[in-house]
Amino acid sequence: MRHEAILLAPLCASLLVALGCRVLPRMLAHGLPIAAVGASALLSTWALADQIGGQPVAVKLFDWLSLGGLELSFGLLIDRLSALMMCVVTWVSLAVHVYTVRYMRDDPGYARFFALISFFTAAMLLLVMADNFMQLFVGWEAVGLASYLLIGFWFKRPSANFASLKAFLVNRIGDLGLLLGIGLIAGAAGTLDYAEVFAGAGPLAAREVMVWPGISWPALDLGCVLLFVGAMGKSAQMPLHIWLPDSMEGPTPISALIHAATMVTAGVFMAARMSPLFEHSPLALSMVLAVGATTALATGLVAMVQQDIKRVVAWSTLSQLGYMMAGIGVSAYSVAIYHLFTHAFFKALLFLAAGAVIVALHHQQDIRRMGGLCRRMPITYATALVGGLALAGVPGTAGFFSKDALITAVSRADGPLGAYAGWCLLLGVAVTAFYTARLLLIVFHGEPQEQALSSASAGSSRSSSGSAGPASLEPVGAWMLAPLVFLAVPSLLIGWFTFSPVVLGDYFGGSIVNLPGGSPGGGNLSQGTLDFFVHGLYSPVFLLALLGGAAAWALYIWRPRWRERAGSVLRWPVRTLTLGYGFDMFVERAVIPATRGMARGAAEQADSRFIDGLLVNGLARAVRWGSGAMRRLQTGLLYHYAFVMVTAICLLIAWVVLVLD
Amino acid sequence: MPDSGLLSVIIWLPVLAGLLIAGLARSAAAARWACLGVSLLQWIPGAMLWRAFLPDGGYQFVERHPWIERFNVEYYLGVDGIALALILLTLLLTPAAVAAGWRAIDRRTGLYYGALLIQQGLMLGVFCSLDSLLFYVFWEFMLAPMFLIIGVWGGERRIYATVKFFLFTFLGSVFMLVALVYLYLKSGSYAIPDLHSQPLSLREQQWLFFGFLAAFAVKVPMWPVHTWLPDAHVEAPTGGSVILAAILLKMGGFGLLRFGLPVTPDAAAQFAPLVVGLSLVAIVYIALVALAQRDLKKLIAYSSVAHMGFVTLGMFIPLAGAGAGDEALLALGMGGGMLQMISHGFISAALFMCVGVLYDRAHTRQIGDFGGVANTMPIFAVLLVLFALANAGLPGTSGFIGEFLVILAAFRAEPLVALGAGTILILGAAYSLYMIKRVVFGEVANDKVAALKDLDLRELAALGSMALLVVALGLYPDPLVELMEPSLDALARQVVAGKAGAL
Amino acid sequence: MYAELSLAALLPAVLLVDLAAGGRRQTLTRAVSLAGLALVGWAAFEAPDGGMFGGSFVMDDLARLLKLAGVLLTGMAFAYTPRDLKAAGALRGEYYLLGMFALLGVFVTASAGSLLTLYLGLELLALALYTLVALQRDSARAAEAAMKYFVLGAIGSGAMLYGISLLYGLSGSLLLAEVAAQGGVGAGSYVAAALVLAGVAFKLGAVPFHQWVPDAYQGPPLGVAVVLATVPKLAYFALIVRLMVNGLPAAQEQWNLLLIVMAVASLAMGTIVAMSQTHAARLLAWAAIAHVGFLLLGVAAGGPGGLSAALFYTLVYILMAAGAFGVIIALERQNASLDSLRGLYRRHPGMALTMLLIMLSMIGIPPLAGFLAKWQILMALVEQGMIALAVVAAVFAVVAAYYYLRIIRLMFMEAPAEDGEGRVAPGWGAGLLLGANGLALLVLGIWPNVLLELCRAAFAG
Amino acid sequence: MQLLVDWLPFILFSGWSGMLIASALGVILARNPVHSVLFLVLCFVISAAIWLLLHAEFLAVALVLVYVGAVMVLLLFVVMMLDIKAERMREGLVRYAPFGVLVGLLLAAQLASVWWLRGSDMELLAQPPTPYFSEGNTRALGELLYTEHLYAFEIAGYILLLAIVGAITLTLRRRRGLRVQQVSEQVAARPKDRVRLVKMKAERHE
Amino acid sequence: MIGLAHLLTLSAVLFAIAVCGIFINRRSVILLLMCVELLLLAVNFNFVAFAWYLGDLAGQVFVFFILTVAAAEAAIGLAILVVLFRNRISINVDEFQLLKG
Repeated sequence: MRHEAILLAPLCASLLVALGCRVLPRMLAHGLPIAAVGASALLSTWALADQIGGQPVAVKLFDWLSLGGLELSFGLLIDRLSALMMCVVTWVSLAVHVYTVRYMRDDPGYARFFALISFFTAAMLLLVMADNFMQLFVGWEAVGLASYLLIGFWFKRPSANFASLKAFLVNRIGDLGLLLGIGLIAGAAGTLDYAEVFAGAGPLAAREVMVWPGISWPALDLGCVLLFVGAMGKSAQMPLHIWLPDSMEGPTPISALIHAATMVTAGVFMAARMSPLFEHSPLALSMVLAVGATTALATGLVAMVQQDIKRVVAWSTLSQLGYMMAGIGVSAYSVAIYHLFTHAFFKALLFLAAGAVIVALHHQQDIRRMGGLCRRMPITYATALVGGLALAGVPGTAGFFSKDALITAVSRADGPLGAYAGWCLLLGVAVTAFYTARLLLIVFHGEPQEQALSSASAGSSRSSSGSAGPASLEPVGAWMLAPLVFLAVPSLLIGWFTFSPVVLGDYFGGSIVNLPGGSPGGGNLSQGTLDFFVHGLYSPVFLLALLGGAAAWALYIWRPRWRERAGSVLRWPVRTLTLGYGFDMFVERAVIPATRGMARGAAEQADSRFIDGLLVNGLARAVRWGSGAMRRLQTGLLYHYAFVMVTAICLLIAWVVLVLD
Repeated sequence: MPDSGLLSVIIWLPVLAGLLIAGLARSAAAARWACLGVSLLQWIPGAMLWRAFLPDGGYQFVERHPWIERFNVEYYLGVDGIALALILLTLLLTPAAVAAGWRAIDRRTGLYYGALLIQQGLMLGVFCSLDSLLFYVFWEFMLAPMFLIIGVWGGERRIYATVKFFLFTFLGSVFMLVALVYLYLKSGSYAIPDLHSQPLSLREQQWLFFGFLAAFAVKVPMWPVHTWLPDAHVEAPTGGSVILAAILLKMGGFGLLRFGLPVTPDAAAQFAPLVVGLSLVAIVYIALVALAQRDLKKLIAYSSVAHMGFVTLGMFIPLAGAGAGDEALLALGMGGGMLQMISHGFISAALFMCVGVLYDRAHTRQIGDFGGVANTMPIFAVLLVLFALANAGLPGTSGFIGEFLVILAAFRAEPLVALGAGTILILGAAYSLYMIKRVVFGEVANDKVAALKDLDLRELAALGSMALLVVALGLYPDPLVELMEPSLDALARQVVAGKAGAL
Repeated sequence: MYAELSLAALLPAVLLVDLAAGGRRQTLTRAVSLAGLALVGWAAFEAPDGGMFGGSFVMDDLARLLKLAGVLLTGMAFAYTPRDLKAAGALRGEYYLLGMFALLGVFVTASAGSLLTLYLGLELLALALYTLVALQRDSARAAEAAMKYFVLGAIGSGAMLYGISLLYGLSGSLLLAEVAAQGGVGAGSYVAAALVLAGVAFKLGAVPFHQWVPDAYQGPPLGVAVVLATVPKLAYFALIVRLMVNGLPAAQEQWNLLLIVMAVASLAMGTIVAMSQTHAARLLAWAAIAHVGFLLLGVAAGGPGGLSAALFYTLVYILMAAGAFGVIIALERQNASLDSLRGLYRRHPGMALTMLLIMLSMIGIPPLAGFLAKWQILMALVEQGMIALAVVAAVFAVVAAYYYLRIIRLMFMEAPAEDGEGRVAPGWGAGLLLGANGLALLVLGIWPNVLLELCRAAFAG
Repeated sequence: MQLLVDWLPFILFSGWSGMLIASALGVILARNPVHSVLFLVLCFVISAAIWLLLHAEFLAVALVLVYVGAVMVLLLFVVMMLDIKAERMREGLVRYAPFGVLVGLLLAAQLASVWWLRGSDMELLAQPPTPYFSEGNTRALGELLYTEHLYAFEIAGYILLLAIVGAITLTLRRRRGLRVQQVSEQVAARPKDRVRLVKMKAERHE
Repeated sequence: MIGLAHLLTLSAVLFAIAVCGIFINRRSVILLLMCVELLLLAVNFNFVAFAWYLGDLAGQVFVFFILTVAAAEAAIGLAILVVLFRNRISINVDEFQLLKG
């Protein structure tokens, strides 16, 4: 029952708050979800504790349907992988819940927001705890729904509506892949239950699927590629990444929870979950590696030039997701999941800190109008610094352990693809350090942009104008700072406790499968945590990170003029990056108009004019015209009638005499 | 099973009540309440049917009396799981249709509500008939009340729309009549079970199949004989649209399961690629068409065509391609089609009711006339978003199940077809949510929207219960599937066995 | 013979009553006629089977059924018409008298056993009808219609008579049974068959001998048209059965082909031209041509099945036509344009619902009798392997629905015209009868067994 | 001589047939309708003569008496009463004549061909006529008429009755133009019905 | 000798002339009626000829009735013509065209 409670608590809280969003007092509107998620978090931790050294637990919920030999049901599978994910989800969610109390204080949709994030938590848990593909898909889509509704939370804003629609539709492209992958598995394996499918993975690998009369493909190659397409959508891998930066239109807690810590990592989780299948498909793994590595570097580069505080973090999220995927691509599932784990904390932390800054500056998001906040928001600064260090992978932080392990794992991959991926990730480190440092330096150091601040405050509710000064900073409050601190701790320290069992040890046990002879997992990366840390201090990775950070310091603090020069020299590259390689432009200028044109053509030309106008109504018109024409044969003149009659008689006689006889 | 007479009650009670209401109801309120009362009263025999039904794949509650003795036509009723599911759908949705016209129908209310009830009785008759001529009787007579409902209480171009509707469907069904006559002369009986067991050569089956297809394709409607549907929907009053979309369209799919597949299984298998192709066109092309619509009702109507494409796809894809001959796959596909039909019944009914709600208030259905409805009608907005998402096939709503199963079946039979069908995932979401974006979200667009009032209790009850049904079915379809499964399995066995070999 | 005798006795009686009543009180004439008709109906029902006058008079199930229907339809027509004729200034006792002359013609034809009696019956019927059409003496339209009908009718019966003379010559007897036994194959027989067929087609109004039909329906007052549209069809059905089917079995293959061509042409032309009509009677006339096409297909299919289907079709059709004319008569418009049906539901719901039933039956919507009629024809065709013909017939039935729907549409979906002629009061008698007429279509559709058996029995022997 | 006696009927027949055809053509081609009627009368008379050759004496007499004596006279009467303009009647004759003649010729040829070329299956054509009565034609006919064909005879009676009723119904009428004194109306007349005083505005003369 | 074929041919010629007359006489109803009379004459010829060759008086009986009916028909026809004339003051066929279409 306690396993079901993990899922049901946030779900019920969400329903209650949703139904009572008009009448519930504020206390209950946030109290219920926080309590529920808190309970869920504690229970998850309990489940995790059980799992360490325990056996996976399977809980059957109810039969969904059974038809045509296919039996589908809802059930929970709690093993080490899902327990870890559950903890990540619930704890980050809890932090975000608490944070939201302050962040959304003045919003009219306060209760609605809580209902939605609780719903999201439940949906995410459903996804994570699924014991079959169908339920995975249900959760998959449910988190997509939550994401859609939350990105478009401020439904009055056209940009938010656009972003939510975009997010949903791009995700759906991935979902199509996932659904087809599930279809393939259902067809090939005859079941959608994880345990049965994974148990039959070996025979499955030998099967082929006919995609076109005469053309067959290995079932698992196709299946895993399709599943990965699904992961690409949800985890925003290139080229399906375009929705994630725009999703920043949603409130910041959402960006932290959904678009950084949990939902976007569902693809990585799913790939890890499917490790028994992916292991049989080198083709799919290669694809994962290529896409992941490319995404890691390319999106990181874009983050370097972003001016919106949330977008910087968003692009960085994309980059980190690319890292994780690359890890999957070399079969280092445990490392990828470990990066997911640490990333959840420090990226959520960064987002929440960014949110605090945004609130403090009266919803100003442009970093060019920020600066010198380190003294005025010390706690925020400190926690953001922790997050930044972890993101940059400074040895000792949680991010260091996971990222370094990942890079090491990938660098061991062989072949040209492996080399390419290794270089991408390595360069990515410098890039990461650069944009992280840039962000922190601009926002917290640098020159305070008083003018911007005052103009922002003039627009806000306060009436004081002119020299607003330091006093005009919106107080942030303990509700927001507490989660920051709460997340900063694991961001800084958790690597020390978990690295050894999760990456070096065999924490995941049977929940992740590595075929012998395949690419290496995490097992032989290092002797121990401390050893890894020390090793990290001397590795080129750290050096590159330092280089990146130094470059940012040089360009933004030490010699700002170099920046202008660099900007003019590198105008085109910068412009390309600013545009995000033009993916959005392509969609807006080509895909959408083309679809519209096709739709309009289909609706107005093909359907209305051709089928309905020409065929259907045309036939009717023809008959009516014929009616008029034949009607005129009836002239009303007797001799015409007689003429017709007599002619007909003659014809009849002629017919019988000449033809019949 | 003894002759319980329950099916007769369920068919004739609304017909008689409808006649009485049309003839006697003096005031609008009396007509409304009487109609609602009868449609709710119908739930009692409906519930009895449901409770007493044993899912064993056979026909139950059989009533069999001679009717036209000369031609061996019988008054022969009975239901299997497939029919019962659709009967329950009809019973559930009729009160919603009644509620939908509660205030909008202000002229000749007696006739309207009478026609509505008669319509219900006739539709139930179609589902209950086990004699093909009796089936045809109900099938055709159904046109008359609908013709009046659209034509008398419809919009601007109601007459064009209703005549088109009538002629289109009538044209299709006369071919079925000829096919039935042929079968009668061949087998000496109009009883559907006899037709099922009548051996036929492949050549005969081909012709007969096209006879049936002509009737059912129009009703489904399949591309390219779908153009009556948008017109009929746009012009029909809300209650008419609800009936039309939610139940009337299901007749086509039901007919294919009753006649097209089991009577002419070999021809069905042979022409399955054709039907699959048409279904794919319906799904992809019509979804695109829906994307370009500016009228809410038209959009939903086109989306109906696209979704019904899934029904035909589910029924025929298992017969085509690699999966041909697999009974389980066929049961899966047909089950997917059935679930899609039932779910589409709820969703399209709810969407049309939503449009009705807007139309009652603003007297326009143009998407461009709305915007920011969520500001003034928050509850309505929530429900509309829910239904739109269900229409887009979101898991957890009923819209998902059918599409999911059909895509599973399609992938097993022909992966590329599944890919084509799967585009509905994207396009369906595109047109549903694009509509939502333009209607529900954003700032209040104009004074009209500013003046909108949120749902009243009646509308909330109707839409809310639909929402509950949509979600309940989506989360827990098992009871419904269990109801149908034995019948689907039996049907699948029969179809796969074929009958040309028997000659 | 009972029926003929009683009707023959009734005729002079009515004539005398009408004379005695001074031509003013037609109600008396009408009452006597209706009472007399009841007796005639009873007599027709009671008449025993058998032949008389050396076989030139036969009484069988077919004749009995047709006579009963004839009495019933004549009575209905009499009940529907007076207001209309009165308005047209043509209500005189002769109307009833001529109607009953026509009925006598139907009787004679229905019971005809020889070429001679057949011819005489037809002529009796035709002359009565010519006169009826011209009855409204001060109407140019009526006179024109009568003239056209008369001249064309004379040509038609001349042609048929020429064929009959050849039949006589080839078989050496006037008795139909002998004709059938002796009549052989060969050019002479075929020519005879073709000419006879031309005459039959003219009577029924099949294309290309249809052109008199719309004019003759539209010209006279509706009260005349209703007689024209209903009662004679019974005689013509007897004609085609007795003369063509029973009389020329040897050449059936040949004339059947011609019959099919004419049937399809009628179906097509009647249906299509009816679409663009604006006058109610004229529309019904073109529709009648289409119905005749359907009916002839049943005859062409042949056999007991086809013929009984055709008979059923005939009976149901005249019932529908009588009802449709009855409703239009009840509207009391001088110019029975379709617009006079506008908004009928609001003016008189009962009348509109009756018309609705009739129109649905004409379309062939089950379970109305019109459907059963069409369905049987289709069955007969398919049974003979003429599936393509069945499909063609069915498709034209759909096209035909268009103009029947237009009538329904006018009644239910349009507002009444604003000329203040809103009131419709058919009178309680005619109103009830009309309602019964409409309901009869439904009842016949739901409980068709008796009529089906009667129709089948007529061709059982 | 015997030859002449044998061939006399045929010679007569041939001659009369020619005249018959000629006068039939006259009927349809004559410019004046009165002439047409007269040609028709001639047709009937010649036909009666031919019928005599065929031993149909009663019918020949009846044709002349009934047809020529009654029907044709009626026709003539109507033609003259209706006063038809001869010139107008012939309009279009020339235009349609070729087609009409063509159709007529074809029709005649077809029918004749049946008897001459395709009549092999009709033994009747080859047989000599059968003498069918011993006593008078009229008597035989009468016996037949009042026994076997009594029914038909009665019907014919009703047809004639119908013709009487019909003709009277259609043509009998009270003449509308007739001026009859209506005393009651005269008595009931009131001044204000007869005289109306109208006040008119004086018109300005331009 | 007079063969049956001769007689039938004569009747056929009369029939053809009547038809031809119907074709070419487009103006006058009276002429149409006269053509019909010719038609009936052709029919009568057939009957008389057949009766003679069959040795069966029934043909002559038929002719008797045809004559009777034709008389009745003429009466009615002429009555209609008179009615028409009263209404239209013309019997020119192309002048009555009230009913058409």
